[in-house]
Amino acid sequence: MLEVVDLRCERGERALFDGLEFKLPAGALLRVAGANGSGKTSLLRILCGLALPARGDVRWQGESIRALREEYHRQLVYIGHAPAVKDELTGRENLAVSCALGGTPADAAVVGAALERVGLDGYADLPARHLSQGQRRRVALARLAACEATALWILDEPFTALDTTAIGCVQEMIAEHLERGGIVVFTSHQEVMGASITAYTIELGG
Amino acid sequence: MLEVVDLRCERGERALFDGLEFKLPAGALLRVAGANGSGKTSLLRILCGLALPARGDVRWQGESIRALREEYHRQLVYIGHAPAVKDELTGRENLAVSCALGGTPADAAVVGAALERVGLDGYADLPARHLSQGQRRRVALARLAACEATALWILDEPFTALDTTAIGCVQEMIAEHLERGGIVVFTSHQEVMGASITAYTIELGG
Amino acid sequence: MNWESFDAFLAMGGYGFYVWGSYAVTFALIAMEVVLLRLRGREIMNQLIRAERPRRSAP
Amino acid sequence: MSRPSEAAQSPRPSFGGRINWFKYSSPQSFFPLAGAAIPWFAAAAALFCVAGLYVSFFVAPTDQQQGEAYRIIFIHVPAAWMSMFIYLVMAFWAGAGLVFNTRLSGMMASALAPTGALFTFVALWTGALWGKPTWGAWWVWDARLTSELILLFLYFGFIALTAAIDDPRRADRAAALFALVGVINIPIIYFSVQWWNTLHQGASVSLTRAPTMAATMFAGMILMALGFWMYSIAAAFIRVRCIILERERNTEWVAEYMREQR
Amino acid sequence: MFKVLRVVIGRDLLLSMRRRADVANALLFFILVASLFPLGVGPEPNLLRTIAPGVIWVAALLASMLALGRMFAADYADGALEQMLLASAPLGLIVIGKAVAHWLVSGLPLMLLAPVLALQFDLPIDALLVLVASLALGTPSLTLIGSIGAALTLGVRGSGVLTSLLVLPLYVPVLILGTSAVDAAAGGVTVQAHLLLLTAFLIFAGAFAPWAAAAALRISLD
Amino acid sequence: MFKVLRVVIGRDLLLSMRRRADVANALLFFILVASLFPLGVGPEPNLLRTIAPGVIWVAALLASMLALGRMFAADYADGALEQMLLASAPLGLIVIGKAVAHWLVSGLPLMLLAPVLALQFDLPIDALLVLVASLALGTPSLTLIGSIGAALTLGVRGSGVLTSLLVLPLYVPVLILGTSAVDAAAGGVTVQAHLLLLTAFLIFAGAFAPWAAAAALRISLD
Ligand code: HEM
Ligand SMILES: Nc1ncnc2c1ncn2[C@@H]1O[C@H](COP(=O)(O)OP(=O)(O)OP(=O)(O)O)[C@@H](O)[C@H]1O
Ligand SMILES: Nc1ncnc2c1ncn2[C@@H]1O[C@H](COP(=O)(O)OP(=O)(O)OP(=O)(O)O)[C@@H](O)[C@H]1O
Ligand SMILES: [Mg+2]
Ligand SMILES: [Mg+2]
Repeated sequence: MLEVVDLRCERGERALFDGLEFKLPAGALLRVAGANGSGKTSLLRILCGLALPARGDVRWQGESIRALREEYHRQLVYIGHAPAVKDELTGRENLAVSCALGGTPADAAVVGAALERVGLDGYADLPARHLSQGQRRRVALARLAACEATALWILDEPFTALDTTAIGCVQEMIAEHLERGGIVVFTSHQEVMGASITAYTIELGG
Repeated sequence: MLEVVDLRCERGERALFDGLEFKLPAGALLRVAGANGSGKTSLLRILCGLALPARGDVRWQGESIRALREEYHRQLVYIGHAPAVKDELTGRENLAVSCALGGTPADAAVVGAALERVGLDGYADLPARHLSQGQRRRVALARLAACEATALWILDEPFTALDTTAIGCVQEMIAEHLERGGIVVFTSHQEVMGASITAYTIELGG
Repeated sequence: MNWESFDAFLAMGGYGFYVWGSYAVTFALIAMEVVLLRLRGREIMNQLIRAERPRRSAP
Repeated sequence: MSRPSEAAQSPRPSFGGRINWFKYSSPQSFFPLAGAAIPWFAAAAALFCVAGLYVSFFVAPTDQQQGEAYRIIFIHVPAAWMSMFIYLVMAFWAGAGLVFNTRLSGMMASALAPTGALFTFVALWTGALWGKPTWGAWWVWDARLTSELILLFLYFGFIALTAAIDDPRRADRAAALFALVGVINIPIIYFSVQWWNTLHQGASVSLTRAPTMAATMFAGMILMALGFWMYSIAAAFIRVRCIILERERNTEWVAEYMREQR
Repeated sequence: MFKVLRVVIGRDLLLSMRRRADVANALLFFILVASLFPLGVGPEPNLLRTIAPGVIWVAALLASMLALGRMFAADYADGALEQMLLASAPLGLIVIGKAVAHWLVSGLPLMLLAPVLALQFDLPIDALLVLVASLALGTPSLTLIGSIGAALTLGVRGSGVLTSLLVLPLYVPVLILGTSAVDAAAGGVTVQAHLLLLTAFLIFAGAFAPWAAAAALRISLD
Repeated sequence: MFKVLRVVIGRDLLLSMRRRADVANALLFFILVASLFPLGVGPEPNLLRTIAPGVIWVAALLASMLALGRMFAADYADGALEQMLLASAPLGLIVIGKAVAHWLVSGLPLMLLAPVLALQFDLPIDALLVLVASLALGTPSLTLIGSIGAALTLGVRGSGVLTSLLVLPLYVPVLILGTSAVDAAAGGVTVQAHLLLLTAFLIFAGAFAPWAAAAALRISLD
């Protein structure tokens, strides 16, 4: 369970949001919406523990994530604006490394299957440098397929730069994850998740 | 009039497209569609003259763009994947510089109006480093408002990272430009231009 | 003929180290280049053969 | 090297008759041609080198001042000549590649570079081994030695640049530009002994004057130089064939060639 | 046309102003190298005086070489360079603008700082003047030549070091001319020939390097 | 836990392997810098022998300082560093891994190459051995200390100058100890004290620098 208590974020001299509170039980999907610059990315980085809030706290299973640290990280997948894909490594190597770093090592079979899942079968052994914008994003997103056991997914605009096939694939992975009892927090400017899944929505800014 | 003759593009060892031909008269809108990695960005870069095609030619008003060079550049606005927004400069400065480089210097009033048009009134004097992803894209797109007189617009995924208000604003600018007799080429994964405007579509890849 | 004996030939009037050092290194380098070229040629041929095999069996 | 920016962009010009040169400027037609020529050049290289070695050791007399140490001249000078000559040829191909946008030119340039670097190193090495007994030092920082060392670094730069860029077409064009920029070093090497007074020997072979050295010495140097020259051509051809195969591995004609090989 | 040149220079100077720390860094590096030497070599005054011109020139060369990384890389990464290729003025002109701005923030301060450092080594006054003159003529050449290397290695893995590899061979003549000018001045010999050669080199580089760099940029961005 | 360490080292070595040019070029840079000094200073052999330890050590220091740029910058730009902050092992451990990999490709080859360069300066054999030993102890310290500076310069907040100033005072003792060890060896004096001090410095740096660098990374990425 992810819980946010009285969260306040300041950027520059403005407060982006204040007194934000929510609780996400297992199997919950949260969409963070809001205009450009309303603080979506800032919120997600606070949820991960990458940024410190001006006030308030983020709790995972009742404990503050600042106390949990690595234990929290092991149950978290964060995919940010920057895809964290190394140009020099192949898709396969990129995925294996990022899984191992995250604490859920994936063997060759899992990695291969994950890349196939996001439609990169033919490109798994190409250095990422030779991939197009959308293909690189797919490499990053393949981690979702490889780390299914990780409880919490935090995704910053996961659908950017993807074509419709890939968007469908990501939607599917999210739906499956929710069924498994996982928690997903994501931002998106479009209503892409379809009506079949009920998502909580936070509208930031205003 | 933008004309493409027998165009072939190779990347690595694969041909992305071959024998591509089209003519765009004044007032035409072309959407380049295709899956991730199908060569949309590559095509746009060739249209601008940034990349050399493996074969074929791009002609503007009947002359090869390689002969026209700066003369062609003066009639062209290209907005690529990378927004070309300098972190250290404010939105205002960024816009003024990019207009001046493009050969259509814009005075303070024009710049201010353009930034207001894309909804950045409050942020015009903030260094771009402090802007969110979508706001930075808006700074880049403000150039469209400032360079209305430029005949040809080439836009690579102009709607990425924008919220719905901003998407509406860009659509409006494109529609106005077409009415003025301008030509617009853009890529997008979504059908965003609405039904009111008929767009030619090229589907790359297969 | 300049040399009285083979030893004199090797000694090079006391400059044997310098003279033979020059010649030996030169021809060793040339030999090395030839060998490296051989290896490179063989490597690419092998790769091509490997790449060809599946293509043959396909149809 | 005037305005390569324009040259780089200009399309391949179509010459009137359109029969001759560009036929052999395609890797596909050059590949068998080079293959056929290699044995001849290799044989010539061996022949000239053997003859040159014979002259250097058994015909040329001992030098009064330097004793036998002078026999290094028979490799030093030909290697120094080749180091500069190969660079010029390489730059020529590079320039041709930029102007005509032919694929083979870039391949030729990158095929020549390692051999050029080798001869540059040999010139430096033999020079150093010669310097110790004659000047009493392995190395001095005089103009000719320094500019020859710069030549070695230019070769390294060329090779490193080609290796660092993965897109072969872009690599060729970038390296070509670099090679052209570096060409100014060649006249500096050649004339350095005239422009600055240095320890190093001036030119003793020139077209305008009669050779000042013994005819046999001159003959030995020429023979060795010819041998190195032929060797360079053979090595460059072998290497360019490798490069062609590596780059065109997915083309139809290479598949055809592989089928013929069986 | 020259409007664009002005815009480019203005823009680059403004950018440097905004990240002053960067500029200061290059200077600091220069000071650092020149001051590390006495530390590494030992404090003997005669020795220091002998090596002073060499050390200061090498420090200047290294500092200006490191600054090269700033010339195009940032603009390349954020797409601004693409826009310059599509600008309404010839690319060579834009390169000139960038080189001028770059020299103003990396070469000029270095040149002004050099005499202070040279004092540390106890160089005589006329040698000081010649040092400044040689740097004034030499550092622009370094920037111009360096622009070619920086342009060629854009987007290449490990570009920083590759740039130095490409550029250093061409820097060497400038270094030799510069130091030998100062040495000559310290020895009381006439230095005109050296400075003339440096000028010739500068003119040559100014005439050709921008166009070569422009061609290199086109190649790198293809 | 140590699995993550192994993964990080493996990953960084693999990355360096893929951009071999980078590693080779760092070495070439070292060679070039060490060869430039004789150019600047002049060819006199005695003078060269005197300044040799200083030159080689300064060249090594510069080369390893420049290589620092590679340590975090690329990972920062493409978001990989964020992922490391969210890794399942303490950040300090990951920094250790990155420092080890970094030293293996930037410090080690440098250390192996130094004797060859020293020959160019005509250093005696025992001085050569001490040179290698001092580099073996000194360069890891440089890498470790440098990692703090590299981490601080990543963010907008860390001013470049400030960090150089912060790192430099810690670099200087290493430089002085290193060169004076070689000088002592060349002069036939015992060098044990110098090398012991270098070792102590290394242990100290190894114990504290990774955690300082980890803290700096957290600040830079906030
Ligand atoms: C590492 C040191 C040396 C280097 C890099 C070097 C470089 C060169 C080069 C580039 C040339 C060809 C230039 C031309 O054809 O005009 C050359 C020619 C020559 N070198 Fe050296 N050299 C070195 C050391 C020596 C030494 C120690 C000697 C003899 C004492 C020597 C004697 C000669 C002679 C006699 C020629 C032929 C000049 C001619 O006849 O044209 N060199 N060297
Ligand atoms: N530098 C390069 N070297 C080799 N191949 C490349 C290079 N850049 C791109 N490619 C290849 O070219 C293809 C097309 O790339 P491009 O960026 O044009 O795709 P795109 O249609 O814009 O895709 P996206 O929708 O993901 O942006 C990709 O498959 C990619 O692998
Ligand atoms: N480093 C910073 N310093 C100061 N202000 C910042 C900084 N980063 C972001 N901001 C400000 O914080 C606000 C929120 O930024 P954030 O990136 O969270 O927006 P977002 O909701 O993700 O927007 P988008 O949809 O455009 O990605 C923006 O208005 C921006 O101006
Ligand atoms: Mg955001
Ligand atoms: Mg694209």
